[in-house]
Amino acid sequence: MKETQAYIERIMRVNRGHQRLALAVDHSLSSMLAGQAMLVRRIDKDYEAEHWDPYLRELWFPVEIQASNIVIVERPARTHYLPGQLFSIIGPVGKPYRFRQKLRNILLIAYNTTPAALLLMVPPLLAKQVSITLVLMGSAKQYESNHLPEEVEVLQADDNLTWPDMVMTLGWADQVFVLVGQGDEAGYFSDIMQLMRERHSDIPANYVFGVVERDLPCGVGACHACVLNLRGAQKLQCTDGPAFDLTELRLN
Amino acid sequence: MKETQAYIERIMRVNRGHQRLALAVDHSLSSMLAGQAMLVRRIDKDYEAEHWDPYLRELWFPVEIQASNIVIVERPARTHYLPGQLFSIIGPVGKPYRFRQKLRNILLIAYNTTPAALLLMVPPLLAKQVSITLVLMGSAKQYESNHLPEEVEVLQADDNLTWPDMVMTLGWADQVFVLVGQGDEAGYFSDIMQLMRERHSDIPANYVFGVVERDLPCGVGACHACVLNLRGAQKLQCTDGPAFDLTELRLN
Amino acid sequence: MAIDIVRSRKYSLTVSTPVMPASGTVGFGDRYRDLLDFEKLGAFVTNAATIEPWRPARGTRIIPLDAGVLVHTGLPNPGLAKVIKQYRRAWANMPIPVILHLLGTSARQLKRALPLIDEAQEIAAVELGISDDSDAADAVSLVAAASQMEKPLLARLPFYECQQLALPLADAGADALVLTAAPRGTARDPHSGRLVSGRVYGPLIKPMILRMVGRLRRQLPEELPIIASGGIHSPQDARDYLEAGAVAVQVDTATWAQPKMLERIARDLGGWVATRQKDALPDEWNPEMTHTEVIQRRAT
Amino acid sequence: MAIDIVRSRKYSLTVSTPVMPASGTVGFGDRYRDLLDFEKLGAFVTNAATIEPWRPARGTRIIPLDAGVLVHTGLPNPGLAKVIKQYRRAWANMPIPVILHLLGTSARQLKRALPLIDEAQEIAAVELGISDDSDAADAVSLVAAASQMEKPLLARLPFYECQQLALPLADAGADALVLTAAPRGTARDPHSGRLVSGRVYGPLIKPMILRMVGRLRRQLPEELPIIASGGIHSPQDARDYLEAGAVAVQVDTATWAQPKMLERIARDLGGWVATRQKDALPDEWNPEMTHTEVIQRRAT
Ligand SMILES: Cc1cc2nc3c(=O)[nH]c(=O)nc-3n(C[C@H](O)[C@H](O)[C@H](O)COP(=O)(O)OP(=O)(O)OC[C@H]3O[C@@H](n4cnc5c(N)ncnc54)[C@H](O)[C@@H]3O)c2cc1C
Ligand SMILES: Cc1cc2nc3c(=O)[nH]c(=O)nc-3n(C[C@H](O)[C@H](O)[C@H](O)COP(=O)(O)OP(=O)(O)OC[C@H]3O[C@@H](n4cnc5c(N)ncnc54)[C@H](O)[C@@H]3O)c2cc1C
Ligand SMILES: Cc1cc2nc3c(=O)[nH]c(=O)nc-3n(C[C@H](O)[C@H](O)[C@H](O)COP(=O)(O)O)c2cc1C
Ligand SMILES: Cc1cc2nc3c(=O)[nH]c(=O)nc-3n(C[C@H](O)[C@H](O)[C@H](O)COP(=O)(O)O)c2cc1C
Ligand code: FES
Ligand code: FES
Repeated sequence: MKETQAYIERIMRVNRGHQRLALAVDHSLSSMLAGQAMLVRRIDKDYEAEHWDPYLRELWFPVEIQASNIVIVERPARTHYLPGQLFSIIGPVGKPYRFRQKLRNILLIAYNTTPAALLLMVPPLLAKQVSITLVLMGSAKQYESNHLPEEVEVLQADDNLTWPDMVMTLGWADQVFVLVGQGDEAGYFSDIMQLMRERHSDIPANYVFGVVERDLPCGVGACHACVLNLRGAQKLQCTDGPAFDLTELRLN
Repeated sequence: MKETQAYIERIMRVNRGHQRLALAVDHSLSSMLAGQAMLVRRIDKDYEAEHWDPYLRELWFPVEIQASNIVIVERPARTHYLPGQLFSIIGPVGKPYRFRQKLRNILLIAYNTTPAALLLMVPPLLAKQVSITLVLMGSAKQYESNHLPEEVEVLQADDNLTWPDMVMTLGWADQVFVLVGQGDEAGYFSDIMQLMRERHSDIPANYVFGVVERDLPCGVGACHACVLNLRGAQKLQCTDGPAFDLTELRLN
Repeated sequence: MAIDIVRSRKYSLTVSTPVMPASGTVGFGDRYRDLLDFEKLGAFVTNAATIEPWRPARGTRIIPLDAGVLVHTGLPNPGLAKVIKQYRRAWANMPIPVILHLLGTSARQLKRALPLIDEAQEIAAVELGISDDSDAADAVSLVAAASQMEKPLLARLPFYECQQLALPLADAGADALVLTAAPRGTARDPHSGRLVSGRVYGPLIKPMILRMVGRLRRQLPEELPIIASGGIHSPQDARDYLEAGAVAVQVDTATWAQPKMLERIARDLGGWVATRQKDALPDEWNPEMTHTEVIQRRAT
Repeated sequence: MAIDIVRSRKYSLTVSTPVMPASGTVGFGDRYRDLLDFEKLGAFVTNAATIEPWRPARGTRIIPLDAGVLVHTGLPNPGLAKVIKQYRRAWANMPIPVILHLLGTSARQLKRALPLIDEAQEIAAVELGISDDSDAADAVSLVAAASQMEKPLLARLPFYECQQLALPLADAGADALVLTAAPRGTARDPHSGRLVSGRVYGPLIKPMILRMVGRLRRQLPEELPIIASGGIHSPQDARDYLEAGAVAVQVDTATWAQPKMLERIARDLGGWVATRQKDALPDEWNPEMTHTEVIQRRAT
């Protein structure tokens, strides 16, 4: 964890809604693993904040890491970026996702958010022959996924949160990661757990992980804005997350 | 006076401290005359304010008008602009400068500000064979003027606000325009009037004009933040200015 | 739509849309005529008039802040009598009710001024500005004096004292409360280096006044309307205030920054919905344009 | 430089630079160790501890605003006894005095807690948080109870009530006043659509609190130090407060947005001046870097 600077080296439009930025970052960030993120704010040439609006840093999850110092992020197309633009970065923030040793089939669910926070795991898992299914739910259905590797099976859930061959996908999955948007995380996770419980009477530990991407004011465990209640303990999204075993998370 | 949109067509760096922007503007702005200005704010593609910071509109004086819809402005180099950037413009704001009919020699003074607000008069006056002297005073001395037409004689005042051949320049001038920066306008004008009074025992009307460039919150005469006290009346910088006869201005 | 924004004592004041400019932002008359369609607004609120003439403040009057501005104009005006004389014609031509903002100084002075106001038919109502640091007794006597007028009386409360003054002024005879005037503050003029005291404007003011409106709505008599003012910069800001219990809103310095925002908020809250041709350029279509075609008017 | 930031009653509290973080922004312990050089600060102020454990707030805790943020954490903490046990080691290792922020609830509860605090040598002083909407009598009895402690007592005043509470709390035994806690406000969560109430932070808060500090400096006993807090985002903001009469300042949420700003303000006010190699790239030099070479230390 430190504060470093980065600039935009290249901008690639990937679909109607999104662009990817190639950021030239400090070497300390090129070993980030899936699950880890950066807290980012625009700065000017003198390393000052350009404005106080937006005020807090934005949470950017890398979707790809290229070479030793190029990190790719996916951002909404409506925001205007420019090659050469400077950023201050605090990171890496958070803990890497934990995968089973003998992982064969993984189910990723993006619910009311783009799947960006899940994408960094894709290249290494594909390299290990893991088959990946990505289900887009709620507002995530608007996400256009043609630019993702074709080995990733992308499915759209319907309004009842079911999808074609759901029973099979759930049955086959060795591990599930559910990424939810901001707002009513507890409610979104409840929806998913209900779905799961209809399949598995007893959900094992380290099987379904909930991934949260709330704004993180400080990112270092100081402000306590990101506390989550887990069974028996309070955990911080910024230092203990972003993924939590959904069987332990208290969905109050 | 209306609200229109404009975008940056070209950006030209003119010296270390300044750049010039070629703005493609609405036709209603291409007949602006020296003394008139535009109230400008950045907007995004949907014609919304991009941010509320900066909050008020900026006062931009054109330095040149090209073709029917290209207005050139001079801005500090430290601000980052881009071709294609959109602006909302309220204008034209203010009244044109009034020149004597038989103008031969004009003296321009920029005191603690860049001379931008005086430059739009340069091409037409040169075309009429008027000889132009520009004196840079106070912080204006940092202004690099190599990009100005070579017919303009540029002089630097010293710390006592005198300059080489001052007696001659003052004696020859048929009209004087004194542009002052924000802060202590009254004090700056007093300095100049003292200088003048040492030369002319009785300063005629319409001879020395003070030009102000304070921030204008509304630009239409509504907010009363830009009131100036003239002998016998209150005038508004936005609708009656920016130039006022210095013999009438009450320098309180 | 027809919204009565004062409590029905002797008078009523009906607006067709619950949006108006805040005093001090759009002038005494029709200065904004080229930039705003007054017809779309609910009412027009004038700059502050005082009984005696006031001169402009000396020195710096505008200090840019981060996403905001500090303003100290000194409220220059030629005094109530001259203000009425000078602007009554413009007011008569307004397509909407005109609310005169009158700065309260002393009850005695105020009483002498009431006939002037009663006589001016172009004035639909008075908004009485209560000074900062007013104590409750002074404010009450001002409002009591002003309520003798033959027109509806709105009282605009100072920011820091609004919790203490709201109930007493409701009892003293205000027909509606305007919550609140912009908070006072002090900032450094970057040009002169001097500290300047004035009023603070910007979107960050809204959450503070929204909280006050919500709290006071629960404490004040139900029949007393609240008009909310402070930091409104978008239709959503305005709707938040209505949801917190205000009957109408006043938009302040956002008008200077983006004049059409006032009209856009008024259209939105007035039930005017405009749709946009797909892929139109901003020049061809924009929601701020006075003459954007109105596609639909919601049933009211 | 050695600045005493409390009035000399029984105790003193000396800092080497008049800059510290505000409670709630940097945690209980050394969470910011990688991003801040604590040695450059005047003191460390902890997050709020309460006598009994408090749970985190439900629902949304952070709402982005224009150039600001609304925060409602619920001040989660395991209660005073556990806080001391858990963090006293980190406090002992701090190179600067540690000020414990204690949220005052009842005087009776507070009295029982004092021995815990007196016993903890790692705590240099206590900053007592006075709740919003406190009435003067309750606040006075809290401060009177806390002042029985064998350590200096700072009282942090709520924003809206600070004018009423300042003098009574000075009389009740506070050794310094912290002006003020962030104002409360209400904002809409853009994700859930619900209204959330919390505290408002951002640069626009500064002009309001700067005015209060200036006014109260003139009203309060001369020997009572004021520590200013609110909206500080630059060295100039901090200097404005000192010029208005504060002996020291607390930097709040600016630290989250740009952590090194706190250190930079501390360097600036502490008399540390760094110069920059001409044309250095930001990567090679930046004024925020912890280990920027210090070129000169002003005489103090
Ligand atoms: C013993 C005790 C235990 C508590 N436990 C918890 C806890 O576990 N978690 C927690 O988060 N808080 C807790 N609270 C805090 C409490 O719920 C409020 O957050 C606190 O009182 C806020 O004070 P306020 O003055 O800001 O509220 P106010 O601003 O007066 O608001 C009170 C209520 O009105 C609503 N409101 C405010 N403004 C508006 C408006 N403009 N329009 C519509 N509605 C509005 C708010 O949403 C809120 O529900 C506890 C309080 C006490 C006394
Ligand atoms: C009869 C009368 C006539 C007036 N005529 C005029 C006039 O012609 N023009 C005009 O502009 N005003 C005039 N005023 C207004 C007056 O000068 C003040 O502007 C007004 O009282 C401001 O109130 P306030 O509560 O904001 O002041 P405060 O905030 O209490 O400030 C009072 C003084 O303290 C200074 N100050 C405030 N905060 C700080 C701080 N943090 N640090 C250091 N200094 C600070 C201010 O600069 C100001 O000088 C007049 C007032 C009266 C009663
Ligand atoms: C009796 C009285 C007379 C005042 N006369 C003036 C005046 O002539 N000019 C002035 O600028 N302010 C005058 N004020 C001060 C105003 O209250 C204050 O400056 C004004 O509200 C400025 O508001 P602003 O900061 O919103 O511009 C007077 C105040 C009082 C109480
Ligand atoms: C006796 C008492 C107990 C409280 N207990 C809690 C609590 O357990 N959790 C909580 O979130 N707030 C509690 N509060 C409310 C806090 O005053 C308030 O929510 C807190 O200051 C939040 O501040 P913030 O908005 O700055 O996060 C309690 C208040 C009182 C008076
Ligand atoms: S973001 Fe501050 S504690 Fe997690
Ligand atoms: S700028 Fe508003 S009156 Fe001149």
